[in-house]
Amino acid sequence: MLIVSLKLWKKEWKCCADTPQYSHVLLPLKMTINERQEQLLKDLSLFQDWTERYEYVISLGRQLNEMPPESKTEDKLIEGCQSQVWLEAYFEDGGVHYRADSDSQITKGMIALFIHFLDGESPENILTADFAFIEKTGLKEHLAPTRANALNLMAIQMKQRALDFTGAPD
Amino acid sequence: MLIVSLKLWKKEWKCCADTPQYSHVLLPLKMTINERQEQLLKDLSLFQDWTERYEYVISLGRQLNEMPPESKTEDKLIEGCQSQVWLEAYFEDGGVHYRADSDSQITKGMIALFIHFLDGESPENILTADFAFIEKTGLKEHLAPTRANALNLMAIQMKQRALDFTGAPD
Amino acid sequence: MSSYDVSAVRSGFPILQHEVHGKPLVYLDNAATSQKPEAVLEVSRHYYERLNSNIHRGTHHLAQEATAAHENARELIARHLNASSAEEIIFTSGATDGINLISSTLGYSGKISPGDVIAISNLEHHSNTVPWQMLCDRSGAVLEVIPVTEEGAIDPVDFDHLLEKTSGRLKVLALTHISNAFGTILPLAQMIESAHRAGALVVVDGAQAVPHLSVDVQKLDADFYVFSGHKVYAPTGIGVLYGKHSLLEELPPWRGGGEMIRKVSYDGTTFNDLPYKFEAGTPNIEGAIALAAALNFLNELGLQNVSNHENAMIRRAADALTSIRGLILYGPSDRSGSLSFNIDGIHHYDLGTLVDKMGIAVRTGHHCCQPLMTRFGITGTLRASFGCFNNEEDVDRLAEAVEKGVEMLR
Amino acid sequence: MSSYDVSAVRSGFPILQHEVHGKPLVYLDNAATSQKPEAVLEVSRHYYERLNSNIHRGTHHLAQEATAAHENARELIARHLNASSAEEIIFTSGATDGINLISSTLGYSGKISPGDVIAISNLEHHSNTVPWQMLCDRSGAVLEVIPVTEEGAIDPVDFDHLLEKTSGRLKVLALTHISNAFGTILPLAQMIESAHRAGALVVVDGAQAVPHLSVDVQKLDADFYVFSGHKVYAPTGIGVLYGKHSLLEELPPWRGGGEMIRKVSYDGTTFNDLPYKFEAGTPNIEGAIALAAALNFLNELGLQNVSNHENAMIRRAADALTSIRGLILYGPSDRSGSLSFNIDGIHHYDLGTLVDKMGIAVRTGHHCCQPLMTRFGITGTLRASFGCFNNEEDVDRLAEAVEKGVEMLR
Ligand SMILES: Cc1ncc(COP(=O)(O)O)c(C=O)c1O
Ligand SMILES: Cc1ncc(COP(=O)(O)O)c(C=O)c1O
Repeated sequence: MLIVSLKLWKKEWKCCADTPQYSHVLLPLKMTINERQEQLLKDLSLFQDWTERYEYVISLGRQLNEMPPESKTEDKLIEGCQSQVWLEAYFEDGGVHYRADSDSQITKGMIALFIHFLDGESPENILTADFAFIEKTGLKEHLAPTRANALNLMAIQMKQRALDFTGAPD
Repeated sequence: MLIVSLKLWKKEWKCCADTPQYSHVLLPLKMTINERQEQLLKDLSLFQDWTERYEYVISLGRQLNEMPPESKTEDKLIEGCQSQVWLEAYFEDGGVHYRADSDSQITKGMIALFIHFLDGESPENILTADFAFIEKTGLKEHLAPTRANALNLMAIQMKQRALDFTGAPD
Repeated sequence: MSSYDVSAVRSGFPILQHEVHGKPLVYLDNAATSQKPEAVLEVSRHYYERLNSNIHRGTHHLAQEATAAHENARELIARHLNASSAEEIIFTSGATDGINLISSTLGYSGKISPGDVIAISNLEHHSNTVPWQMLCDRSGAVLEVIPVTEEGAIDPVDFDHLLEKTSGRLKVLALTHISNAFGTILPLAQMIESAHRAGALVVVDGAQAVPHLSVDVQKLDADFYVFSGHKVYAPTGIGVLYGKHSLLEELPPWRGGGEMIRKVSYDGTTFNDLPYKFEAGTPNIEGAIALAAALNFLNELGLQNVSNHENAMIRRAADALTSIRGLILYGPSDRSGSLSFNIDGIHHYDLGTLVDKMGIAVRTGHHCCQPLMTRFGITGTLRASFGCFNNEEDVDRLAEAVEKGVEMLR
Repeated sequence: MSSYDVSAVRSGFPILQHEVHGKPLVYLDNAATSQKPEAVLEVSRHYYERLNSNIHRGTHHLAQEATAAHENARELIARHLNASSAEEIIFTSGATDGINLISSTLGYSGKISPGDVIAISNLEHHSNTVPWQMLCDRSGAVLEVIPVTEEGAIDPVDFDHLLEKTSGRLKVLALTHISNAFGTILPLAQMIESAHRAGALVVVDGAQAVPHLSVDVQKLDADFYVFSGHKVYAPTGIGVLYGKHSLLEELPPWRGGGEMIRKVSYDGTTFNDLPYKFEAGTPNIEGAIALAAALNFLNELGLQNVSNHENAMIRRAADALTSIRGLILYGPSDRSGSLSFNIDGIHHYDLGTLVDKMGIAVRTGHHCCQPLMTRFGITGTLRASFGCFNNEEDVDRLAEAVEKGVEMLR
């Protein structure tokens, strides 16, 4: 029947992004966004259970630098989250870079995923990036649905920020 | 469980009395109120089905005189009924007499029952009359519950009117 | 009609499998409230057995599932009414609650001033009358009433006359889509267009329309549209208010509490976005989900099939009753949902009582339309009102019972 | 406790027979909404299968049966709260709706003037905060807040101070009976007495009390008392407002529509008596009947037995958690219903997410008490809240899950 679907209502869930320094520590920069997504899918499939998946996500968050308190200003705060998220983007060396932070470790880990996909890419690449992988990772099943939806919204927020730099010289 | 009971809420049902001239046509006056009630119980037990019971009640109503239109004034109207009911009482020959009318034939028949019990009795007798018979007649089952409850309320209204004449000389 | 298998439909309604007064129930009181199909009862039960949890803001699994189900229900309802987005669908406790939400927030908004006009029709249910009287009382606005013709319909000339008379002052027009007392379908599209030209907002009371018609709020161009779940095969205690996004945005919130806020502090509280701004407190979660299931149920039958079938039953009933001496039928001949009548010289309450004793549930009285009854100089009518499960036998038993009742009373 | 057979109680809850994330559900979110026992689900279903009909004013058999069931429910609820009559019991759609009914009609009544004071406590749920803020906005009254101590309780000295400060101006005191965030039980009887001496009306938010305490509105001398059905084992979409008869009489109606009127005419409409004056439109008939069934269910278990059992579970949980480094417990030690906590350095949302993955439903966040969170300098807590069916295994699995979650996050 109509009952069980993960499609969540949009407005309630304008949730939960956070970003660190750009950190191509984990995935080589030269890969395309798509290739990096494929890589993640492979990585995730290696995990036995949800505990490992969460620990992976938390560890990603740990590897990211904290945002200095003075950067955590109101204008960077994304409202409506269970956790607080600060997100900012800047343009450098022909690519968009993100900085973000969160008081939640899991949220922080999740935004780290996105950073790995997007950091340093051109605004155009970011804006056209296909996030269908979110559906494919199985992360949605293994994250709480609010979190899963937060992934979508984080993606939207990051594209939003990239919009400011379209047409910038690379 | 708690569901099926005929006990109805009081306020909604302040219903449905009507009275004609006093008409001891049907039951001899010398019987006490209780005896007349017993008689009714016997009469009702003779009927085969609800149709006959209803026809009996309707026929009682038919035998009562109509109230003249000019007597049907606002102050005699009992509010809150599906049917309109006018009720008045007067004191004569040492007893309380009722006049009533209704635009509903069934209501009219029901009030005719009460008239037969009460008409001509002293205020004291009326006020102390035991209407437990209402429960016993089976009329409640064979009348719609609103009607059944209306019986209670009619009784109350008639006692109410009799109150005015307590202490009157007989 | 050939494609409509009414006996299959009947078998989906548990209550029809039981007897009343020792006879199979003939339920012809659908305009008061509809019976519930197994398909809906099952969804309610499934909700409580598998999903029940308070929605929004919950991290845990059940809370997420329940939230998803609730918001899916909202989307389904939005699609059913062709709203432009699910944010335009506000859950209420019923049609009455929805109308009061609009009348009260219009009152608080300061948009209604002394001398302004609020217009309704003489066909309106008390629920689409009293809230406007109360708003007039509070704001100093004036209530104007579009008269009904002898046939129980609205004459466009009368409406034009009202528009002229109230020119520049008409702020709100509140109209029923279908009259619950007489089954009259109002020519809403034209009336709404004229009202908009006159600068008025239009509130439509769709309580009797949603069970019988496919409603397209955008095509109608209604500003607000309300209905009740319990009249459309869903449980009691749930209803819907549709409102145009921009208009809902302009109105202040009504009830305050959880859910409808963004941030509460003693220095100042900010309110949530639509639709939550108007949904304070824990909603009727199960009701919303079951309402969506009920609309699904109707859509699976096909609303057009259902209304074709119902209309055939209503015509059959009207035909069968005309043989009774003294029959007075109310409303136009293309009535929908309800058939209202009286028998000359017989009180509707008496006849209704006897008809009920024969196992036929019809409604007697003023149908919460006292001003309409007053207009016709009556205190009430008998009303048989139809649903997707009524069949020819129901109609025939109704006609038979009415005849027999009339006999007893004559 | 020996007499309380929790495993028998559990077997009456269908949802507990199912798994979440492949594990038996540990449901510790009862303060958000309770699960429903078969005894209640069965009554709802029975209503729709045997009785369903619109109530009041119907002549026919089903209408009468449904009316009787609905009004019996009202009487049972009146007895449960020890109201002096069933006319003091108004059905609402929930606690939030009930508080708004009072705050809105007080607003319309003209009893609240600029400069008057409305007082709440710092423990209040948004639903007992925002309606009063809105009333202040509309009336020019001033909102005053009774502070809470570090322990999450109210110091009588603070309350006395507030009474002094607002002397002669205090019109309304709105207090929760039990804090949903911290489980604090308020010393209502004394506070109500003082407030009455100061000339104020007292509105009690009993949403968290009715599931756990035997409430006697006359003994408390509360002027108004509200609660929600869905938190006390009944369906969503139903609630109760108790009000003293004379006070309810004085207030104007709120929603207009069917049921709440005596007579509607365009010349003037008169309103119905209590309780109907405040019940416009078709009520949540099934909800009311199921709510009475839920209170029956609780009474059969014995409210005192239930709360003894729950309190033992809460103490067990508090004890089990204290072994975790950095545990911060909120609220006094004699808390009722809810146990709220944080772990130093760990975000409640993170911990809640992990705990949920282990099949434990607890709530994280501000629990609709942002001002209270602000007072404690936090954005939220984890809250485990208990019902009649929670057992020692639930508590042990909670403690285990929290420990494991903390490990993962450290
Ligand atoms: C103390 C308290 N008051 C009021 C409410 C609001 O109840 P509802 O959302 O059922 O209207 C709640 C429930 O969240 C509560 O815990
Ligand atoms: C036309 C119309 N409007 C409004 C209502 C009120 O609906 P509810 O009582 O469900 O709020 C009804 C139902 O009685 C109705 O028929």
